Amino acid sequence: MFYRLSGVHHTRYETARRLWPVPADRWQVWILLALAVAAPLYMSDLYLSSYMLPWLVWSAAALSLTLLMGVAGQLHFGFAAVMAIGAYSSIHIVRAGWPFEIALIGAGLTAAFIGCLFGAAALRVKGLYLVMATLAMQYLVDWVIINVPAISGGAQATLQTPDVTFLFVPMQSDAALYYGALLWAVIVTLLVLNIKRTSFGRALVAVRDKDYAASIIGVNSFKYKLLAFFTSSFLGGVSGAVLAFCYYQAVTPEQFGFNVSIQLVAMVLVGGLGSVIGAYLGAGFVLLAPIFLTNMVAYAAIQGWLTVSSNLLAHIPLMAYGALIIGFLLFEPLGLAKIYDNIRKYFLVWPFRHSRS
Amino acid sequence: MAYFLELLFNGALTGLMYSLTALGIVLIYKSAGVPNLAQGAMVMIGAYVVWMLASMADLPLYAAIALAAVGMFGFGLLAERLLLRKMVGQPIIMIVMLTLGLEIFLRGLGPGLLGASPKSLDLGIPLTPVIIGDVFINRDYLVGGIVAMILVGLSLLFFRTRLGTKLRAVSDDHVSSWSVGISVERAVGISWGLAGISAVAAGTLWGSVQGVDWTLSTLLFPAVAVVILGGLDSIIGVLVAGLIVGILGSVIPGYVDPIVGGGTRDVVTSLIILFTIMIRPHGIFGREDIERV
Amino acid sequence: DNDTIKFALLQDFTAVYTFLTDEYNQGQRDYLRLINEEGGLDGRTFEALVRDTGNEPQRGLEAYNRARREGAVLVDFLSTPVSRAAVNRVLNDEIVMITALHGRGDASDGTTFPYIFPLMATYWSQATLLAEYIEKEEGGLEGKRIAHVYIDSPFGREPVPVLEELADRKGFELRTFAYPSPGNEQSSTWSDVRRYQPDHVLIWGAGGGQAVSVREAIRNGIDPSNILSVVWLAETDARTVGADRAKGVKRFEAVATGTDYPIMERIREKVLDAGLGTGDEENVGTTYYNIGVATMAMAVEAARLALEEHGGELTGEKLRDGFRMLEDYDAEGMMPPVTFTEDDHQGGGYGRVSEWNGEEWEPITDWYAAYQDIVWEEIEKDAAGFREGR
Amino acid sequence: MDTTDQTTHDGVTLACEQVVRRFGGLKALKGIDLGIRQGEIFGLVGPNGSGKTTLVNAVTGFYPPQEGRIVFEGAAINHLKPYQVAARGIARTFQNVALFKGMSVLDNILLGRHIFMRPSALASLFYWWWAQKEEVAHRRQVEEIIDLLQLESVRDEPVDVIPLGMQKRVELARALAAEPRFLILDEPMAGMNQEEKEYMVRFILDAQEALNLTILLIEHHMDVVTAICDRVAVLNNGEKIAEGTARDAIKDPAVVAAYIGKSNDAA
Amino acid sequence: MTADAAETTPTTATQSVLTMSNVEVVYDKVFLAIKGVSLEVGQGQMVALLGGNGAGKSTTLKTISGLLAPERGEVTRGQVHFMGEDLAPLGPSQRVDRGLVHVLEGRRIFGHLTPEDNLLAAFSLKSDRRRYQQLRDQVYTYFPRLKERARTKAGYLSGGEQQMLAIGRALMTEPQLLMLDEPSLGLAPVLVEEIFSIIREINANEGVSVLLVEQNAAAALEIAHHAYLVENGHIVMTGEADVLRQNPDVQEFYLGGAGKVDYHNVKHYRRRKRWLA
Ligand SMILES: Nc1ncnc2c1ncn2[C@@H]1O[C@H](COP(=O)(O)OP(=O)(O)OP(=O)(O)O)[C@@H](O)[C@H]1O
Ligand SMILES: Nc1ncnc2c1ncn2[C@@H]1O[C@H](COP(=O)(O)OP(=O)(O)OP(=O)(O)O)[C@@H](O)[C@H]1O
Ligand SMILES: CC(C)C[C@H](N)C(=O)O
Ligand SMILES: [Mg+2]
Ligand SMILES: [Mg+2]
Repeated sequence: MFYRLSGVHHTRYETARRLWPVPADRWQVWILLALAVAAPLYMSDLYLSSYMLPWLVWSAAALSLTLLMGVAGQLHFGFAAVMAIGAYSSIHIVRAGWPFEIALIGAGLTAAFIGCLFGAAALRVKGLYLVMATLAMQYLVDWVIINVPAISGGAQATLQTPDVTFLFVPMQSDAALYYGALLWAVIVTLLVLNIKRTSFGRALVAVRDKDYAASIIGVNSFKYKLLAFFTSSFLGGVSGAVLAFCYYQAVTPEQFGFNVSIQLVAMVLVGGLGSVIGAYLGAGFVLLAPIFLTNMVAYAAIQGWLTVSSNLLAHIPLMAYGALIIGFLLFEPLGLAKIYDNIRKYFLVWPFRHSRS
Repeated sequence: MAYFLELLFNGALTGLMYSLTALGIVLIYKSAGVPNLAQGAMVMIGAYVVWMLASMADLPLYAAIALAAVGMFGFGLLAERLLLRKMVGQPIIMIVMLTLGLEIFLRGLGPGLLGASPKSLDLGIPLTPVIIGDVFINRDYLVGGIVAMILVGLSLLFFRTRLGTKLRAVSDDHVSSWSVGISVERAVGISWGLAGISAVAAGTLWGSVQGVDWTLSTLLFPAVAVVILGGLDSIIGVLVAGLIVGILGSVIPGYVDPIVGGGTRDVVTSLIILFTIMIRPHGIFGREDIERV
Repeated sequence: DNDTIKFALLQDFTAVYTFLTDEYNQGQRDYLRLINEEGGLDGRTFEALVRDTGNEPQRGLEAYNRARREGAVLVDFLSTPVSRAAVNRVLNDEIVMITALHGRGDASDGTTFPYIFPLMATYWSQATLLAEYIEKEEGGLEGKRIAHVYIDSPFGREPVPVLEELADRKGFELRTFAYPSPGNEQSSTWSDVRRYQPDHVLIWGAGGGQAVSVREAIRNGIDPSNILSVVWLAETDARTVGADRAKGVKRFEAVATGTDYPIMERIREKVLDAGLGTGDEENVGTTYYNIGVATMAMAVEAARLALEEHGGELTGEKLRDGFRMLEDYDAEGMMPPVTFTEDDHQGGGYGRVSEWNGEEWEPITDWYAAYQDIVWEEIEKDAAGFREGR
Repeated sequence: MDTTDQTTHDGVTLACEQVVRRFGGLKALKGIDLGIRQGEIFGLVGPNGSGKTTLVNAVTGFYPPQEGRIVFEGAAINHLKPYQVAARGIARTFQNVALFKGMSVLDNILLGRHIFMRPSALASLFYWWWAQKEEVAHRRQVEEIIDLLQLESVRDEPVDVIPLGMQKRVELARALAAEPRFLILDEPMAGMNQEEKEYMVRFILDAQEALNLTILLIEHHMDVVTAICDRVAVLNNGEKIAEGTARDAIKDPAVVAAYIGKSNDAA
Repeated sequence: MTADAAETTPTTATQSVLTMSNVEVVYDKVFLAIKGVSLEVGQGQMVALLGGNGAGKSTTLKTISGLLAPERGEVTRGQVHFMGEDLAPLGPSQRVDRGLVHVLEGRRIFGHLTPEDNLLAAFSLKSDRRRYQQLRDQVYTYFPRLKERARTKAGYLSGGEQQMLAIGRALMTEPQLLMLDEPSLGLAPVLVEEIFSIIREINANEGVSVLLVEQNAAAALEIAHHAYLVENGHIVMTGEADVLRQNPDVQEFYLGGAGKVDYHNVKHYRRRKRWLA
């Protein structure tokens, strides 16, 4: 088969620790990247701007969150609020006359700063209590945004994104917006992959698994938890800004509500906690499943296969979506990434069935 | 002063109304160790079922409530059998997400089958307030408060029984409960069933006030504040924290809202959650995790 | 297939707007059915593309992009956040977006938002209209105390600036009271309201919170007849309060309720009796059903005018022109006569006040509009902000 | 048994002076004095709940003593946080294996070298320029330890699937990776059979020799304690009831009564 | 060692309470932890199960008590019979009802409950209150210390006390077969002695059969009648305890040779390489 482990030997530590030690994986990544770069050439604008683009940005957001939840083990149920802070900051910075590039960094920094503040408040606790604390944070941020018209944009509570250029490219055409999103997704991906294989990531995982054991080997768990909140909030903030500028082109408070936080968590979990490929798969699933289900049910109704009231029709996708999330947790708690991994392993050890005995 | 007293009383009663939802969360957490974020949706389903039995099957209201309680107990058993049984030993985040998945599912199910537009459910409680001095007390909440106290009392008694002890053991350690012959499945099922019953109570009372629709599921948020403050596994905590959350959530907005010009009750609720977690994560009465290095 | 005209009704059936979507959408589709049954427009029939967006901008935009490719010329999101997120796209794509009773109020400015049609009185117009009603009833507003009790969201706060402006002009006292969303619990807010001893209260919420507001108001000793509501107060809400107890409560009404109108009779005859109805017949004639019918009546009329004028295939641009040709259109008596122009996409800001009589909402005034000058100041201010923001 | 002046004695690297630790109403350490000399293996024994682990936790900063002082290499460390203690050259293992479950054996040991690394997210982003060299250098060091403790066969296994004995060995390796001068082992041989105990003893002695370590060893296997500890202290109920060579200590009637038991003559 | 010793099922004069034949267990669907284990516990017998780390002892006990599922383990072959009944269709709590109880490795008492409630939780709802008091008092006579601490949270008990509680709790289920997983783990010598003598007492006085997993082979072989040696998922040796004690391999690997071990000169099992050169 195309996956071959035999004959792949590493004679240097450098190659053994590279990102994709298996050549077949490496090839896949290059092919996918090439396909992504060429997408505007072969993809209709509907798919490019309604599916590919939001998928990339949400994947970046899910990656930021999986860095915090999966790698560092800090549960966060208010990540949409972090993204909101990024989105609103970036727009206000651009409106204040600064270049977009600065606005992106500013968005990251404000989100990171406020994210850290909340992180610090919750650092004494973990697990469920962190869930609750971050949930409260989501409400607080929402309340502030809604109640300060200067942030949310006056009576209409909407801010249109101004026209901007990024590295001298005007961000107007579908393609330019798409490449912006792609670039961001690639950066976040590389960052998370590299964090996971270097000492920073190991320290985060250590703090996640056993914070007292981590501290005795010299890891300051307080500092690393904060760093995790900082890094991931930074990435989340920038993702929020990218989402606002490249996709919505307007921000309203509802775009970053509590249910969005839940969706982000669902992306991370359905994809597979801590997995990079999982973030992509999970984001795709959570983003597309409701859309796909809605379209499918609507199609079935139009064809006359499904004759129920329009009310029930509209709620079937919701039920199915809830059921799918439950189904994933019940049948593959390790997420889509695990399913992918199983398939890959199958090919890796092919023609044998077990990798261990 | 009368203003303060009115805020205090109505706040206390509202708090007890929140306790009705919170009680379900605690009942489940106390025996299954599962933080049930679908409790709000269960309250909604409870209300829908009562409405359905009362207005579609034309049962007398109180018969409908009783029947709904039985039905929701069954629903609880079913939830254990189909969902939670398989989740034993999974990390907490997975279980939290599972209950959120359940909440999404239920939010589709109730309004989908029975109609999304609001239904009215009339308990026949008069609108006129109980007036003491210059203080107006809400009759709906008065009834709710009394029901809440009764349910909390019953739950307290229940956990004193031998079955209750077994349920507490289960929340401590599933595997070792099995090892000494406790049927963990049944224990968890019972706790979900009881939570289903308390959901009917909460759903009926809240539904009569605001109508029955999906927004009943948003009662989750104040209920979460109550359980965090009271302690996730403390039944008496539900009562005390319900009162505190209700009173603070009434008195503070009563004075602050006019100044800031916004509805600050949820801000107060959020801050209660945040401060509890910062100062005493396990809440007023909750048990502390025994963690040894 | 240029003989079907596609309207995209991409609405929120499962979240915040559920309290009305079902009935509203049913009215829209029943009306389009009726037109089709009557032979369409010169043989052209209408098709409704219906999707749930769950009030999520994300899903709304996807559905929109898809509908656009399928050739929709009109879109109705019935969701403020989704409509707001779609503004730029709609303007670029030149597709008509109707935003009756939701979305941006400043889209009434047709020059800034050429493809967006609020169609009915904005929240600003509703507020001024209710204020004028009080003014007429009481013979002046001078010295009155008015409480504006609203859900703590941009929607609840929206009428505040025009009310303040009016209070200045007319010399009445205004105090605002916010309660947290979704409004299932408002007791502390109303304790405060009672102590203010208002002469009238405006309640500005939606869904279950509205019934709670009315209950709390009555409980706190406010006479039902002094309670005036934004458009979102329907039959079910009155019943949740208690059909008798709610007697006397007033509300803004954008479209007539009930079935005693020629259009409704035709719907009964050709759609419902023919078994072609799209939903529960009990809903027919309810407040939100009729609003749905009215939106489509305007849209179909606009399409008819557009095709008369331009012929050929109906495009977004032609449809826009069609809307702008509507003059004193009143859907055969179901709604106030509206006229859209290049500048005015609100259609005059008409409405009326109706009162719950224990069984139904009974109109107690004629169609009228009030203080449109103040409303338009607000529209212009926000529209200017929008233009600068771009 | 000349207990008192040992702390002032030359060669003492870790000294506890009147260390007190309370948990609520319970006084787990009631003023412990202890002096451990450079290069020795010092045994700490005593009944369950006598405060051995608590003392170690006091030394390593988990439960800082409420009274008294802990001096390491001449400097007081009783106010330091665990990660600061680690930086001073003290490493430890835990009574209940405390490995990082999600990681491979190799990564666990690499983490032992954390104090020598300069981790940062930004450096990770530009891996090929900044982080790679560091990774590779430390990997070399870790391989040495893997070799010493014979962990080659499980190097890439996730730690949670290897047997407990191996896990204890990995924990030892992780502690050694920090190149400590003082090593604390809390019941490294619990749950091991004879053969495995022998292995563990071998590794401890080898490590001590190779790294010139001072070791504090908590163990209930008295045969091991008597065989390899230079000196022992016996705790009971938060108090030190005996100190000296192992052979002497276990003959002390108080120790026999509280800890060893009548018929046991493990020495 | 004689590998084929495992194949011959041990025959004892007494009637057997538990028979396990040819059981294979797989974890996570990939990892084969025990590979065809057969063993037998006779009525009133005390049987020891010895073996190295990760040999599969705990897995064997969990197979019998039905506690594999929470750890994603599965029995893929073989059968377990208790008093002649096939255990496969029974859930863990039903097995306890049949009279089989498992004291888990690492004690696992209910830390948030008092010792008293720990005992109560283990007591079957089907029996009456008086029986409960009898049993509880019985437990307190075995472990007087528990009575003293009956009202503190069990999580704060010392290791030895927790072990006593775990055994006492198991006795509350009125077992016919008591399975103990490393009861001496981490206990002080004096407690090890105490626990072992109580186990022997329970076995002798009440006729409860015992299946004992231990690392402390010397102590275990002293009180057991019969023993099995497990290595790497296989039974590698079995026999009467007295006989096994004399076996030279057993002596070297489990008992530490005939006399005392000289730990300073234990064998290097592999050529040692100098490190940090
Ligand atoms: N975190 C804690 N909270 C409360 N009490 C504690 C805590 N840690 C230890 N204790 C108590 O302190 C006393 C000493 O415990 P410690 O763990 O130090 O004993 P030990 O000598 O290590 O025993 P063992 O040999 O069983 O490991 C015990 O009574 C224990 O219950
Ligand atoms: N939940 C599990 N998942 C995967 N593998 C497991 C699991 N539990 C045990 N194993 C593996 O199965 C084998 C046998 O384990 P078991 O716990 O039965 O050993 P043991 O003889 O009790 O050892 P110990 O003396 O360490 O308690 C070991 O290699 C162990 O790694
Ligand atoms: C629920 C809606 C009718 C409220 C309002 N349209 C809003 O902007 O949110
Ligand atoms: Mg200890
Ligand atoms: Mg074991």
